Amino acid sequence: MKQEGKRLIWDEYQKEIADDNYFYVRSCVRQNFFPGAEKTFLRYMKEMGRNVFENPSHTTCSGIGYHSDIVPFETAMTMVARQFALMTEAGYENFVTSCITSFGLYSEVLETWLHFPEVEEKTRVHLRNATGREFVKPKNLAHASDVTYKLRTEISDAGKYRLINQTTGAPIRVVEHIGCHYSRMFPSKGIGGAEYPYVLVGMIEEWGGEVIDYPERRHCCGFGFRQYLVKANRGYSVSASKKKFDSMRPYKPELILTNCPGCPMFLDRWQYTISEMDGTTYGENGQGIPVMTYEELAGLILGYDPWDLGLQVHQVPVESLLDKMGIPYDPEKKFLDKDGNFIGKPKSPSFLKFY
Amino acid sequence: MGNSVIIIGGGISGMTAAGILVQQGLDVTLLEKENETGGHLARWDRLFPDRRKASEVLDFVKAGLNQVKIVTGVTVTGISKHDYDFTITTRIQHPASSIHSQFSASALLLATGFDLFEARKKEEYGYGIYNNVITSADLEDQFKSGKGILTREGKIPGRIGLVHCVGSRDEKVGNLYCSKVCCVTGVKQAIELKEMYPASEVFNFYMDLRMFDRHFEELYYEAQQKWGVSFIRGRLSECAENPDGSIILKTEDTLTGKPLKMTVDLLILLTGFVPAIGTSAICGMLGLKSGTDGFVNSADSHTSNNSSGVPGVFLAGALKGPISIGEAIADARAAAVQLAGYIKSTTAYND
Amino acid sequence: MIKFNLFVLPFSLGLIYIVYSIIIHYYRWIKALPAVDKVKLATGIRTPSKVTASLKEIFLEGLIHRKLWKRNPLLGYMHMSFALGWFLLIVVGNLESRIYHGAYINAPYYPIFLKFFIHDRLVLFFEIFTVPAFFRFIMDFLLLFVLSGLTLALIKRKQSKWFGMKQTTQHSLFDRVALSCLWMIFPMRLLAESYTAGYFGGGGGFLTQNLGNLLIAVTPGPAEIIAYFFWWSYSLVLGLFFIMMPYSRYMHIPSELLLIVFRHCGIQSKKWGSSFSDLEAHSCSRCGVCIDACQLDFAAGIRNIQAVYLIRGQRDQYITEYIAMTCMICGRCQEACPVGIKADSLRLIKRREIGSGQVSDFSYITSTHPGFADVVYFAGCMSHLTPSIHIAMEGIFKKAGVNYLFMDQDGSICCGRPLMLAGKDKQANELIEFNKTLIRQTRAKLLVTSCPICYKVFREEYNLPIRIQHHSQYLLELVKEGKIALQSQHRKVVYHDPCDLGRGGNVYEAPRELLGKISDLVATEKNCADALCCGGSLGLMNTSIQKKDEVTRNALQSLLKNEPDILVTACPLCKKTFSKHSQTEVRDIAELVHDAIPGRNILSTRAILETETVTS
Amino acid sequence: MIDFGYTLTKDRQFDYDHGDFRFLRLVRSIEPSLDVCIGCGSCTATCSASQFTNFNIRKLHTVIRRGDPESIKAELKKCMFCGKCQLVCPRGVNLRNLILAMNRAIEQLG
Repeated sequence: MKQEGKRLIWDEYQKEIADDNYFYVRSCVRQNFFPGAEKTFLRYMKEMGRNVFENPSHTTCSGIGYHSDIVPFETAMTMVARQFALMTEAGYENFVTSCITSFGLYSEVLETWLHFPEVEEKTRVHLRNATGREFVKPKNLAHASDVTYKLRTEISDAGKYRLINQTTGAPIRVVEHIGCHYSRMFPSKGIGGAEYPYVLVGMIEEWGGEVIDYPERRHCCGFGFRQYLVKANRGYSVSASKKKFDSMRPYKPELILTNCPGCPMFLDRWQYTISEMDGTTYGENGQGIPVMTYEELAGLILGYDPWDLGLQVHQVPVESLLDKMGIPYDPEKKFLDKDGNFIGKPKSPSFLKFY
Repeated sequence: MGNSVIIIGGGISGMTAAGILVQQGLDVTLLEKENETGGHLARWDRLFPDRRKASEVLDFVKAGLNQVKIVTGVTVTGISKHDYDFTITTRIQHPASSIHSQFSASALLLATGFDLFEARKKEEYGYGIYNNVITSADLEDQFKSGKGILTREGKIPGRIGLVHCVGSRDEKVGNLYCSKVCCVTGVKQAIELKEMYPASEVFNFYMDLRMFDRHFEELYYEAQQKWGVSFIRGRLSECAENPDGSIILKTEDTLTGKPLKMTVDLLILLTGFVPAIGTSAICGMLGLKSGTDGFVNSADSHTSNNSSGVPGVFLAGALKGPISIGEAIADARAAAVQLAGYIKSTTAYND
Repeated sequence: MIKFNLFVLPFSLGLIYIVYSIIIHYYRWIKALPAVDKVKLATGIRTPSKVTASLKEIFLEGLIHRKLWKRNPLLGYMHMSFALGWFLLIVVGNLESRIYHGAYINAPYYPIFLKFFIHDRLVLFFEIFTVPAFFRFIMDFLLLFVLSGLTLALIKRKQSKWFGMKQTTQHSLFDRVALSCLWMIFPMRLLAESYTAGYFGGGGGFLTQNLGNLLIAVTPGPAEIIAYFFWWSYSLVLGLFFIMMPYSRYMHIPSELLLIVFRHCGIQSKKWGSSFSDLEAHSCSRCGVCIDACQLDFAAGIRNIQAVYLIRGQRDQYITEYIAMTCMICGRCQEACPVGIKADSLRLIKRREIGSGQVSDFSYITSTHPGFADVVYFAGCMSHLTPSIHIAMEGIFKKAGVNYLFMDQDGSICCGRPLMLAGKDKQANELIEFNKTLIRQTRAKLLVTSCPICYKVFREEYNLPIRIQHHSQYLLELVKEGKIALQSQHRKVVYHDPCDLGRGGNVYEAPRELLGKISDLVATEKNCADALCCGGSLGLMNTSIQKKDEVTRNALQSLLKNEPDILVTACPLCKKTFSKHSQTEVRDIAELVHDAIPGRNILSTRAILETETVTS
Repeated sequence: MIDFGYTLTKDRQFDYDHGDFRFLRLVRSIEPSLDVCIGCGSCTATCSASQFTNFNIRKLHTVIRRGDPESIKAELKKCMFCGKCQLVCPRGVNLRNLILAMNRAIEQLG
């Protein structure tokens, strides 16, 4: 593997990311999957002195329905237009999405409007008729991982921990997994393009880890919308994840880092499911491979308490990684809520070793 | 008005035309941007379909160049035309300084040729990233070196893949056209690899096999029948590197309608033709038009394929599109004959 | 008094062994016959006419070698001199020993080595007209006869071309040892008798006496011991020959005798390996005539699969799949075989062993009622690749006003023969039953096919209660019945006999008669039973297209020697195969007939199609 | 093991690196001409069995070459052996013998 070759490509795919004043839109599902992630993003943005604005009237972008073939594109465009109107009304012009599918949908809508201005006009009419709102298109569209990528050095500088095994001094081996809708549709909209996206690689390198490039890195996490949402198809979803795990296993990854709502969900939960289906586990000593969002990882680097990050709701326990990085944690507090009440503890799986 | 001719481009077409034109008694100057003449042919080891040495063809063409003034290492920076006379300014590429000089001529022959497609642009094939992905031109370099073909790890490749249409017939890199000669090159190189390593498996991944000229189809048959080269109809979609440096390919075997995954020790990308980088600048100086594919249009592709449309400016070779060595030689000869006729008629007219 | 000498022992032991061996073989062959055949044999050998016929054939083929004579007189003479000469030496020798010496009962070796025991001098002028002198003359003459054959055999080994044979059999070790013994027998006898006659100054005839006198004169040393040495040698090679015989090709001599009897009793070859096929295999003399008949040999250079090698494999209980599968089943070798061995049947037996285990599943075949007609027409799979044939046939049917039904108009279920040629008879039966049902449903009285491959299997395997004709026969009948009138086009044509129609179906005359009416038929080198295969045979399983092409080109060269305007055949496969290589137009006989119908003088398929559109 | 109501599915793709090439080796040793196939499909187009079923002789020997011979076992039984495929093959592939060879492979290798 020649890194120079990749750098040449990364150089070609640089994108502009606004410096400050972001209009932030949350994901529909992430707060359920990884409840600490978005909160952590807002926390470190604030600590880095950035202005991030949220509007509680923000709704789903409808991307999940669009990609599940139940929301037509016209409807989706009108929904997107409404989010832009919220941004315009708030006086912002830098739009940042928490969700990769949202990011993909916003990119798709903006590209469509660029090539078909009459569609944009029609959407404006739809929005006006439905809500009476007007909008200005964002000046800058970024995904929250783009923004985090932009702040990676600041985070590193302010950080307490690094992606380095404190016992051996070796870098932690990290698999990075990019959501399909990040740059597959429009390679130029993603940092590093579609083939070798750099957005997470940049963070891992900056924070001291080692990136693993494995054959099935391009493969979908397994969510695939209808593959998961329709139960009859769910075998495909879990099989797709298995294909990735089988491919990465020889490289002995210690962490999977993601930037999409679905990917960490499925790469995390399916490790349990696969272990219950055929007994296979992919981490060291019968454990799983910890899976994290970039916000959670940034939070760990910055020294936030793991349980404040919501890491206790991960299916694959993250303690192995915390120990390697030398991050202290109190096992007693793992399953306590912010008021100190016990929130319940999951049953032990049959094969996947709990830490 | 005199009998001087400038040929821009010292590849096979330019040199062939130069040889014919000096035979006709014309005063020929050949300008070449590289430090050596020979163009892409100089890099090639053996030619399809009979696998004769490329150097033999090169020697044949060079033998006629004794009276040709050859200026290498120069780039054309300007062309102007006054009545029947052309003035060409050039810059000598030199690390320290750049020296400008001027040439004048009564007629111009453009033989600026082509560039090989930059394989890096097919990012998913990993050229420049994976150690064991090389291009057909790299392979020719290795053939020429005579050292044998080994993987980066120094092993004999047990399984080799050749990917056709890299940079050709591909909207995703902006090239809709077929580069024509890669198919037969792929077959030729597959045979050469099998000859070198009979125990290795060689696979060609193709979309169509366009065996357009005489003996090509027979070569394809020979590759299958005598050498046991396998052909899989399906374009390579992507590849990745295994821990041991081997390359894992993903393609569809379209003949069974199933995806196929295969590990190869060495992957060869058959890169196609793209218009030479300098050609468009020269076209701009002369007001010549190119097609949407970037190759130069002749006045009429059937009846005046060596005329540029600008009096006194003629076209030869691969600047008009993908072409084989034999065709390039024939085309260059045709251009030379037409150019010589032009000089004679205009000289007579002016005298 | 019994005369005896130690040297007679090798011969005697050998003789005992061979007689024992033959009895055992005969016993096994007869015992292994199915009950039906045993009855046939028992009845046959009690029927004087069958016995006479058997004896006649044994004499004509076993001793005279009539078929070989017909094929090549030199070869015929060679074999006759050995067989008849040796036979007569034994018969006359026995008479001599009994009549001349009055020893009516003597040991078996006695006549063979008579000259060792009896060597009295006969006085010239007086005794040459006596009985002993007569015998001596005859015996010497017969010895000379055999030796002349031996000389030819030696020449043949070196120069087989002189015998009209391009190839000679590559023999096994046993065969070569036995052959060497056989060739030694008569020279040894000559030398032994000659030395003895020379030493004693009597006892020999015109050959042995004179040669003996000469040998004594020119060779130094004790003549008695030399003579004795040759007697030993003579006995040894005879004994060794007899011992080798059951293991060598010479077992064909006793085997063929029984085979002839079997055949005259009506015993036939079976679909599976049987006593009969084993006997056939043992009856092969490995003369190699089949090698020369084989186109794969002389046209394609494949020299190791011919009938002789197949049969040798059969005898050794070891036939390779390669040999079994590499054959066009064209039938030329069995036409040529002097012993009449059905090599194609033997080969198919082996193919059945190979192919029977492979499973087929034709459950997907379904049919609808084909409708009713007087004549059911089955073009055959191959005719669908040469559509001008079935287009011509339909045109003729319509012109003749026949109420016909084109059974396989929309493609067909195969007739089954291609499967059978691959040894899959069981699987073929499924297709046969399917087609039979369809044919029966039409209530037709006649089945006409354009494909000789189908024709053969329809006749041999279908057991249909209706007439079956190849279209060449049918068209001739239409002409004779006046249903169609033909006008000769006077084009110079040659006719190629398709294997399955000619040798396979015995249809030689109908196409020729038909062609005589519509064209100027000219002769070809090899006709009828001797006709060449086109090379496209479905019988040939595993040979490359290049080799098949060589067969085709070779056959074409022979067929087109007289430069005809058209090469006519009566098989879609032959037509397709020849068309690939022929510069001369290749057509099916049906097309020619179609064009010869006045007012329908149309040569192109397209024109035919247009006409059909207009008329229909 | 828990029953989730769905299971892991087998990959549909040819995994060439783990293919079963015993069939190919045996078939090729009997009938090497399969290597010159150019996938034109004329064999299947003329095939009688292909008119009635999804029998596809071209595909059958292609999957053998890809190391996935499983599917030929049921399919091969449909061949009527008439030989039209061989007659139309532009490359001279000896298809009838190829079928015999495949049958042999099924017999010997199961």
